[in-house]
Amino acid sequence: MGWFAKTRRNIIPSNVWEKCKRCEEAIYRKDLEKNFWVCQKCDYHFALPNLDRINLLADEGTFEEFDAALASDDPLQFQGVVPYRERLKKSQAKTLVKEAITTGYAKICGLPVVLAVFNFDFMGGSMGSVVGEKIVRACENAIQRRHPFVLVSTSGGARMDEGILSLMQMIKTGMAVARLSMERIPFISFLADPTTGGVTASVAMLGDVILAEPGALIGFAGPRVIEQTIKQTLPKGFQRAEFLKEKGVIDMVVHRSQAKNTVGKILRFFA
Amino acid sequence: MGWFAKTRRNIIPSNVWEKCKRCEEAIYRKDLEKNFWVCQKCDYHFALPNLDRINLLADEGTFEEFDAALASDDPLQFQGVVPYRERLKKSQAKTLVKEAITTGYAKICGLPVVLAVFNFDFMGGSMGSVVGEKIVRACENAIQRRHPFVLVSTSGGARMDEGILSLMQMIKTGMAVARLSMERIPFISFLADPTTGGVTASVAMLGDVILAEPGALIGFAGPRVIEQTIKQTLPKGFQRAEFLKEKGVIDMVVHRSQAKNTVGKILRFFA
Amino acid sequence: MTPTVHVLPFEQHLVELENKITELRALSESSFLDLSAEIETLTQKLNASRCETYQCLTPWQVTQIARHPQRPRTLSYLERLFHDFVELHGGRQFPDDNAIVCGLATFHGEPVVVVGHQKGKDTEDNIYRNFGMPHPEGYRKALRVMKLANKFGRPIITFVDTPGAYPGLEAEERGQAEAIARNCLEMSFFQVPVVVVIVGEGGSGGAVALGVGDAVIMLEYAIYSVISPEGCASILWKDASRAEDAATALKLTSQDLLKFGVIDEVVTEPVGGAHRDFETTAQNIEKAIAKYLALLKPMSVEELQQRRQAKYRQMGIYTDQK
Amino acid sequence: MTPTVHVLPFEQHLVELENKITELRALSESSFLDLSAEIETLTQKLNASRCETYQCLTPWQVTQIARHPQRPRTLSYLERLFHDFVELHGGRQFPDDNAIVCGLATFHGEPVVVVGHQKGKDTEDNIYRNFGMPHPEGYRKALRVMKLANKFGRPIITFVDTPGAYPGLEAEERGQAEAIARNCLEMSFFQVPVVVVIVGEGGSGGAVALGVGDAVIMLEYAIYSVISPEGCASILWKDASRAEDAATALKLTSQDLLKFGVIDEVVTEPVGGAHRDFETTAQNIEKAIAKYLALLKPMSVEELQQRRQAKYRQMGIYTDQK
Ligand SMILES: [Zn+2]
Ligand SMILES: [Zn+2]
Repeated sequence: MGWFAKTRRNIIPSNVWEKCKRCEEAIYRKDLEKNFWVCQKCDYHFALPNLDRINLLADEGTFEEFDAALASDDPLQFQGVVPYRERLKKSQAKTLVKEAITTGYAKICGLPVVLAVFNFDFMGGSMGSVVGEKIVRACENAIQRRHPFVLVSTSGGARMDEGILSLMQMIKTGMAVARLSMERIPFISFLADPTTGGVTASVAMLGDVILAEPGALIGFAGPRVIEQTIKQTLPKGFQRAEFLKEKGVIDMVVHRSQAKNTVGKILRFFA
Repeated sequence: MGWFAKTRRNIIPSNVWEKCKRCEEAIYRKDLEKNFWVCQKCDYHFALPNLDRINLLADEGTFEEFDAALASDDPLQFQGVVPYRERLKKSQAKTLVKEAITTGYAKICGLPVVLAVFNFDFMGGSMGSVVGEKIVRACENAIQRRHPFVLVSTSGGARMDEGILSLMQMIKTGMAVARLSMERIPFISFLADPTTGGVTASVAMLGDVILAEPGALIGFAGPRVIEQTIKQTLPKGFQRAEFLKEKGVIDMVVHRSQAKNTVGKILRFFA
Repeated sequence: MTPTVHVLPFEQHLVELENKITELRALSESSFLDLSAEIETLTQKLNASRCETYQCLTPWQVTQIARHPQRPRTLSYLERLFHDFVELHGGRQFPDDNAIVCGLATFHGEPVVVVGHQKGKDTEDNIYRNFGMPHPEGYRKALRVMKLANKFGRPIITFVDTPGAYPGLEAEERGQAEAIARNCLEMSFFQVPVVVVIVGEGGSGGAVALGVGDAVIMLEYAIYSVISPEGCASILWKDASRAEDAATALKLTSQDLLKFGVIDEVVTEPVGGAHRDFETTAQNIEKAIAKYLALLKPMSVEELQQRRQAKYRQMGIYTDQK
Repeated sequence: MTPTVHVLPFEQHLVELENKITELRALSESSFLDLSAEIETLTQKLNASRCETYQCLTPWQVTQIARHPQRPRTLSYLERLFHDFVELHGGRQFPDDNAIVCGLATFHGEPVVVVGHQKGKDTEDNIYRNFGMPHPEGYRKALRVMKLANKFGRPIITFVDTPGAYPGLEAEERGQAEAIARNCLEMSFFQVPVVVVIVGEGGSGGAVALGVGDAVIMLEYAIYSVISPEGCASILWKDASRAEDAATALKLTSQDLLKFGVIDEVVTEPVGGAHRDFETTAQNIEKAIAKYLALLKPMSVEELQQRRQAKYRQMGIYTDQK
């Protein structure tokens, strides 16, 4: 039983049908879970919840979480349609976690790593002070233990509700990667759908090796903003993982079924 | 009187007319010489003989040549239409120097430098073993004296007659620049018309700052080879200094009248 | 005659006063009437009124000043505060990007490297400068030139003035996210002092790419934000016209940023904004740059790097609910 | 059945013998005649004749073998000699270039980085691979991946097999000269062993960009030259068809290069060339790589760098006429 079993399986019934977003096939949820949320008919990669992602990559029973108690403040007293404080509470209630990233120690294919996984279900995986801080602490842990750092991103970008402080997380996390780099700690960055904005333009794009899931949307500006700017429809496949591989922006597109195995191979190169 | 007066002025009469290659104006050679071979009507930059170039840049009476006695061998016993040995002899007779680059100590705007100037009149400024060796020695001199290295290139590329040994000069000179760089000795690369082939693809493109003369042809492949390959006429201005500035390949296009002054400014930045 | 100053919406009442003064002046000249007392009174009123207006600017008004079309640009400061400028164009691997200027220069006689976003002076120039919105090659050119400074031990001064990274197709294809991230990473390593001067708009990632500094100073009416007020408003209320509310919510003024510890100092602007008195603005910036260079230049590489790391290490506000 | 081997012009007389043997075999099978003695004689004659031909190949014939369409490519060696290959595509800033492949792998169980030019197997593949002629982004991708090896202390093995840099418009615009030069410069600094294996065509700048190594080894029938024989002939005689003479003049065979000290070792090929016996060729290369890695890996960074510097420092032949 994976790490997430305790916290998640018991809250969502698995005897329901899900519809594939690409081929529209109805799939039994239990089958999807077994197949790590990849459509067996058309290979569509469903969004993988944060905890399933940890289970996908980490060897069974090896994950030990760091800094689970770090939680966001509301430094700007930010008032949107819903005040930031309320949005935070709702997300916390929905996800049962305090923030949009989970970090911790794990083994992948037997090799020890520090693993950090964004949680898109928590406010779109946006990066505010806590996400930044947890990434930096994860990097510091990686340096201390001399373990490679593996980051799985899925994020809408900087968390607007924390204003300039969320922007500063780009520099803060970039600097943490600079320290990793100086210490020659390997950093594998794995991009899942979607990875955009300030997360792409900081830690996510700084991996020694950058992998992405098939079809993942990856970019700085969002496609809608670009369309509005250039007043043109974007070409099919634009900003998708496959496109970015062709553009030399990322290294590989890795099917979810090969994710662990590929990360393992790369870790062995660095080990 | 500049350094070159002794060696050059007395062999070519200056009371003749030269025709501008761009605007076709007939210009009195003496006027051209005074204006450092720039057409006063259309600003066309004539090819500047190696010695005039030294005089253009070096403060009067400061140039002291290095390694004037290094001369090419014929390691391949190369037999073209005319054997390499004969071509060498002819070039030596024509130019009164032993090889296609002149290197030495100089001051520019009062600041000491090691200066190297290609000689296009000597076999098209091509780089064989001697040119490579002289560049490397110039770099070593620059390191020893802690003087910036200023290189003015005008070259057709590697010297085919020395085969693979001329190709190796690309690595050899690249490595010399690596040492300059490691020692944090500034390197200003100045590209004159034309700079192509193996010289561009090694030492010439590795300057900390890269300047070029207006209209200078700069590239790796020659325009004719490219036209043959792509079976298209090249756009006007392609591979010219102004075009390359736009393409971000070089830093500045500098009019010959500003050459010394600009190099001086840059040297002061490094001093 | 100085060129007409573009009037911001909230300055309308000041313009009316200005116009009256101009009328009176014209009248007094043509009619030989002595209207100097009236002119004096109105001038005092104008000044008082302007002071009042500028004392309680809303964040949205500040945003408008920060974007004022006549606001002094990077090149204005370059010309005024620096000498021997040699502009470098080559990122070596990419087309030159005119939205960023950079080069070698001297500041108070000392060699430095200057890098900054450059907005246009007018429409034509703005097209040339892409409205100060860089493509990835702009950041990469800046990085190359900053690395030159780093290699040769010269301080770096950056000027930030951009609406943000250009949200275009090619910018994405050429990896603008990577370019911005790379600059953050590389600027962390620099062994030379970096002074960042936010002079106009500090727009998101485009600003951050030139924004990692040992000292970050900011003009009084400049802004610095994770997203433009318009962008924020369209996300929050699906209505870009509520930018004014967003500007307030985002806390993007120099005073806000000073409070958050994101900047080190607010550089005072003349009443009416930098564009009404460039010389004073320039002098204020000059003093601030000189002050921070004097502070930073004596520091050892280790001290500089530790200080910079420590500074950004603690950016962010959160709680530990253990 | 193995696919038909493409026959080179100078092998025509061998093909005639081969055909005769095939005919006899067919005849003996269909007619139940015992032709084994005749077949044996002819086979011996074929082998002897092939040996003879391959013992005194002209440089132009070697060039043809080096360019043989079925000659094993970088990916062939990658599959045969390395394990756990993870191909990396990202130069991060430029489109991927399929004329160069690179990635992480293991060699004899040890992690290494492999980089090489890749020509196509057939016309379609050749178009995809641009006939093994890289654009600047190819060298830059290679450099990024080699820097990864350098950062993490892994040896680098490069395979050279290119007609040369691609002489195209965009390649020039994107600074191919700079890219080649940069690779030479950066490879000078590397702190890890670099073994260069010239397996096919070592064409000028395109080869040099992957060609700076602590050990440079070369297949017997590979070539390495400053210019293609055709290019040389068009310059010398304005006649590309005199490539044969140019090939001789250029001294581009492995034996020539060994004599000039440009390569460290010639790796023997089977008679008939690498494409006739891939397994033997691969084993020979494997042994040579293993040998040089064993030699280089124990060296300290200083020793490695000094040795590499010294090696290239003395390349060139000249006289001092003082
Ligand atoms: Zn499906
Ligand atoms: Zn003219």
